[in-house]
Amino acid sequence: MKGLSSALAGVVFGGSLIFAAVALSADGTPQIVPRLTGGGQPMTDNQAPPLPRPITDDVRKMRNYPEQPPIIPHSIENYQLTLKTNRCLDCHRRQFTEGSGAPMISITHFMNRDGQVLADVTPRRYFCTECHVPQTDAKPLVPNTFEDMVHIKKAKP
Amino acid sequence: MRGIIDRLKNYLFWFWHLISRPSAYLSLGGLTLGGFIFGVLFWGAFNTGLELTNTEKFCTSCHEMHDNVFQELQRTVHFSNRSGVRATCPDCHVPHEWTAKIARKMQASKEVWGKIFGTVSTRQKFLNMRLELAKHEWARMKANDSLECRNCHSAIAMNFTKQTRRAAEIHARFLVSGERTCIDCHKGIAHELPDMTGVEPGWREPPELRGKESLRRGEQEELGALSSRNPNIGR
Amino acid sequence: MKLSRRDMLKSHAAAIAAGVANITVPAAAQPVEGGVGSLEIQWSKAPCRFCGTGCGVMVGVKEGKVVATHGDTLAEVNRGLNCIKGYFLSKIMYGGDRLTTPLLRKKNGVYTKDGEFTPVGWDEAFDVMAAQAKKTLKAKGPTAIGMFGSGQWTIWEGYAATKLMRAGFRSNNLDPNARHCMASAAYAFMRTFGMDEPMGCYDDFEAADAFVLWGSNMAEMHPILWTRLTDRRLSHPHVKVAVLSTFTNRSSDLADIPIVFKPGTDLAILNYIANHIISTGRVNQDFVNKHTSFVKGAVDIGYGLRAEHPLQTKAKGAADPGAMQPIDFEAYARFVKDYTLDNVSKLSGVERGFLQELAELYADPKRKVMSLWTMGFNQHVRGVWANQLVYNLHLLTGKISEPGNSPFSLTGQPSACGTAREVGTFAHRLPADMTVTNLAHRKHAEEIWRVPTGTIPEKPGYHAVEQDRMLRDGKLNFYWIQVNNNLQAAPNSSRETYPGYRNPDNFIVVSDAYPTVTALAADLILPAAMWVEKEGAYGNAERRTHFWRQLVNAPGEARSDLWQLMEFSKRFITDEVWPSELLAANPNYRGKSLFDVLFRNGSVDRFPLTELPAEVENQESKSFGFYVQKGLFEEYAGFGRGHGHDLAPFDSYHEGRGLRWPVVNGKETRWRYREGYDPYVKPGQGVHFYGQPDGKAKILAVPYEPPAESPDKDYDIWLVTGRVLEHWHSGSMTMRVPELYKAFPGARCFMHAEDARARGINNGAEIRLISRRGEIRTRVDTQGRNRMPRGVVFVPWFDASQLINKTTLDATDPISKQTDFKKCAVKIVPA
Amino acid sequence: MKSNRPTRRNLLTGRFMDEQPTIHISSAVVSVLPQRCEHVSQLLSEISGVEVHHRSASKIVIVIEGPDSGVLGGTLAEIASLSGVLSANMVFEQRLADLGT
Repeated sequence: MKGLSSALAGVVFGGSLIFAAVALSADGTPQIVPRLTGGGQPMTDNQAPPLPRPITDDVRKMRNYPEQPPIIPHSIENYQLTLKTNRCLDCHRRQFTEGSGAPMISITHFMNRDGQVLADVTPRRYFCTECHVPQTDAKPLVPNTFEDMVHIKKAKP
Repeated sequence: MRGIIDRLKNYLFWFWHLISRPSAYLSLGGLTLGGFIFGVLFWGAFNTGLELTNTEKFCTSCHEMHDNVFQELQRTVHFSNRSGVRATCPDCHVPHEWTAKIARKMQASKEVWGKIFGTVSTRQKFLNMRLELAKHEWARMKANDSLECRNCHSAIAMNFTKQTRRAAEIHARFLVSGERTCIDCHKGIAHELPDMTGVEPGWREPPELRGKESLRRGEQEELGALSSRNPNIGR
Repeated sequence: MKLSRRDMLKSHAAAIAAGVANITVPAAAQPVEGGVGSLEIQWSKAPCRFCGTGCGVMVGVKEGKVVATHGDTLAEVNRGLNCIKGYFLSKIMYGGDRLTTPLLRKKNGVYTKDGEFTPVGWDEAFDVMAAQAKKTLKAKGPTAIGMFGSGQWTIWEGYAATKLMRAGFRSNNLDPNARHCMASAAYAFMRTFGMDEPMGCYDDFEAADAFVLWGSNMAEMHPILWTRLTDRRLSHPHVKVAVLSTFTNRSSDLADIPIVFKPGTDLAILNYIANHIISTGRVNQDFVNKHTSFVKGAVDIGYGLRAEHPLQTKAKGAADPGAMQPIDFEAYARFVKDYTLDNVSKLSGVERGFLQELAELYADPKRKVMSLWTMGFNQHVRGVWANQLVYNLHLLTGKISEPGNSPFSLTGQPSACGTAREVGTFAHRLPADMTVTNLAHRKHAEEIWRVPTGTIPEKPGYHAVEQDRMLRDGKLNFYWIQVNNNLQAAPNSSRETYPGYRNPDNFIVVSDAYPTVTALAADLILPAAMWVEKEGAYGNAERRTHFWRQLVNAPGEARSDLWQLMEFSKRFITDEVWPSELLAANPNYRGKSLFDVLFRNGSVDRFPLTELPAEVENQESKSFGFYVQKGLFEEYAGFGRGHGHDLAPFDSYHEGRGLRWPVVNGKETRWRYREGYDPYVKPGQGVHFYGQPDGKAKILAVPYEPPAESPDKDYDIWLVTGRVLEHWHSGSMTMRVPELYKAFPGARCFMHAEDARARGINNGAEIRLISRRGEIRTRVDTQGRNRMPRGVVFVPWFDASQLINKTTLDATDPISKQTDFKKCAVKIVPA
Repeated sequence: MKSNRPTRRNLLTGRFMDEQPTIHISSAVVSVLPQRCEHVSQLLSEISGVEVHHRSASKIVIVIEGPDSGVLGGTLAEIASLSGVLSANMVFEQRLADLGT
């Protein structure tokens, strides 16, 4: 059932985007979305909205495609990710998932540059935040019309 | 140099001479009262001095503290947060209860030597010393069951519905049960960490328990749900 | 028909039962409409669209839509890894506000400067545009026509542009946004080695024993190279990493030697290290004698501001900032002697211990050192110096041109090297490191381009910052901007750039895929195809040229910049744009369109469409009737082949994952100037810097000189600008990807908590950031990823609603003319 | 077999309230004598609400659809009584709100 429900979730998500503000009016002339186009009078200053809050609901979000790195569903504020310590791996490293209840890092993360499988996370993947980012509650500025591969139907030959 | 020593000796003799014989001039009451007042004054001065050294201002008056640990503290939730309630150096590093405090202060006299000899006078030296310094604090807090944490964070006062699911699970399992103490998991929350190789996170199961039980409630629920939907599965 | 939820459930149920019963289910019975076939995705290779690292990605296409991307495991650069931006490439073309038709400012049906943007057809767009260009040509001549290009142009787009501007319109007013990015690096390469671009390559990451980051935050700006550096550091304990920056950033998190120095004092630190190497007797005498020569540079060279600016008028060396006099080793040693540990420690505010550790990395003959830098050095009023001072260290110790010993200049844009530098789209350059000021070079170019001698003008054109000034002053009137967002990127934009664009005398054209702040300040917007919507080629920081095919079609009327350039050239005949004497001397060129002269010249059009694989889409070639990209590339390759810039045959690039030039007999070159690696170094020479006439690289003696503007009592804090991991440059692509936007949804001012407290500012509070030039409103972050020292703030520039470049100073390196975006004085007050 | 009495989960989530019509979809494996396989699957496909999905030498996978578990149970019992059928075991059942599709 998981596949089905997540697919449905995808549709809902996509739908909600369509309803978001459209930045191109019907006649094709661009409309002002300051974050993207600058203000109506580009050189006058815009008010700076409050910094949005991190999403910390721990709910895993469907990926746009299988190869996409999952986004981080919790806050990583003040996490130390340094030469000396790695706060992410304290929970997501294989040995620690039992105690932490966090998902284990994917097996691809054990492969070094030459495709050899190592006993622990490969050093090249040590800095998690290069690929995995948390999300804030900010609303997308314009819809993105990217289509999920499962919703694109093959044209009949 | 010698002169001073001699004079000191003379004073001592005089003082002993004075107090070793019963008073010929002052009344006993006067003496007692005097002694009491003197005691109060002395004690007041001592405690005031003690409290003076018990402030963030005092701690960060040394550049060692200000340029290293204080800089790091200012970026953490213990310095700036939603409610503005914040911890100063002594809140976490000096016991509130008196005898423990005195003991800690005596330890601290060692830090004075450190200051004088410049043990951590540069960032470079400090980074090299960091592991040792951190271990001292971890040991101390482990020993007193994270006393300073608990001055503010009482385990029993924690409202699990206000914590993230995972945090609540872990606190219920490890903290409330007394199986672990705060510092076991919450290292480096107010300062940067030293080299942590070999230091395992607090929730790492002790060897004898490993693989016995899973904390992943989420998946247990899923399983339960599945079987309730589908009694014949795998028959 | 579409599977209803019920049908899907049924087939799912059946599948489970079949599983229990051990019945193998035929594919046709899968719960997939149209069978497994409909699951198929067409995968093709392409380079990433973002930074200069040049990662390979696999692009999944289904029914003319990009549906997925992932790291290309066969690509040497990244071996299957991508950064967060790369992983989301699939979404950059699908922003809801994609431009699909030309938009012209009109009132009552005709163009007016103050009109409203109105959708028009390509014909009308080009008619108006051509009319404006001809008007300008007639009134003021070629010097009033200009173009601003990009290191994001594909190689052939840049090549077509340089032909159209220099040989077509006969104007050198062509500059790329790479001027804001790589100019200092390019000049330093030319001055030191006589040839542009690094001698080493990324393979150095796996061979070095020490990495020194000079003001580069690779952890955020070059994530995949950072993974290679991290890999080396963590798997080899003896390896050391030194990170120098004006604030603590994510790269510092891996540092064994974390150094935060006072802005601008990097020059002093570099000279101290040279002094340390000499005074401790660790100079590689043999190498220095054989392969280097010493020069002294002009000093007090000013700050590239407008001539009347007081800082310019009082600068004694401003007239000839690039001058260099020969000196000898002793003179050089004496010169750096004053840069003692104590002096430099005091000046830079860096602990003596750290400085010594750092110097030892270079001095220790047993350590292979890789130096890395990007904008920290290049966007620097003494950027060319800074670049050269690093080369000094590697040349003094002979740690160069061999695996692991590598001074490496990183690039910011995907084709800063491939297009901006190699094709030569700078105001003074021609392909293959040649310059317009050199008669022989011009003749050579004119022969290859098959245009009359004397067509290419001799005088270098306006560079990026000068273009903005000339637009404002009304000396540059017809201006075409492609593939960049310069109103957001250019310094001092509210005083120089914007007034220039809106100057009633000027006609501004912007080609872009999205409505950017620049596009909306233009008079005509041309909708552009992007990335895999066209066949392309990029050249990354390690001299690697790599190609990709057109995989999908651009939406609506959007067309590639290449098509726009070539189609536009059809609207001019030589008699309209060339002087009569030139035509009199070459009558056979009369009455020909620029398209015929430049692109139907018998070499660009020599490959028929049949050369194009049948299954491959290629809009430009189909519309012009010949294999455009191949023709342009092969003509262009003629410049470099046999001159140390050899490119491989066109088709070979479509097979592999790119090759590092010079490619001689099908073999790429990983380390230049060293025997055994570089085919241009003859046996017995060992090392040979053949770019220089005497084969010797130059070691330059220049002093520390202060930044153009430093904090004072009125403007009391340093402003540093830059990027963040999640967004690329002006954010016109990444801000439209929901996941990336939500990860970092807007600019902010990173600030030290004590600085904030001192001004009564809470973390997260709104502030006004004010400079002598402009101001913006933003929010304060004292606990973020960038850990600022007191007296320095950092603001990223990706956010169009917080145009930080309104406040930056348009001071440039006087030699490279590249702006210093890293150092100016501002004040901060609660909003 | 799952009864119609709301489960604890449903009780908690208040799902027992909803009166909207539902359909139950289940799948079952029917083991048959190899020689009767062809004939049985023929019979099965004639029963209303039953679809034959896959077949092997001696096993048939069917999907049964009905308004509630009771009906499904009945159908299954009926199938089990067919001659040539050795056993008919339900493997999977899912209840979902009738989407009318």
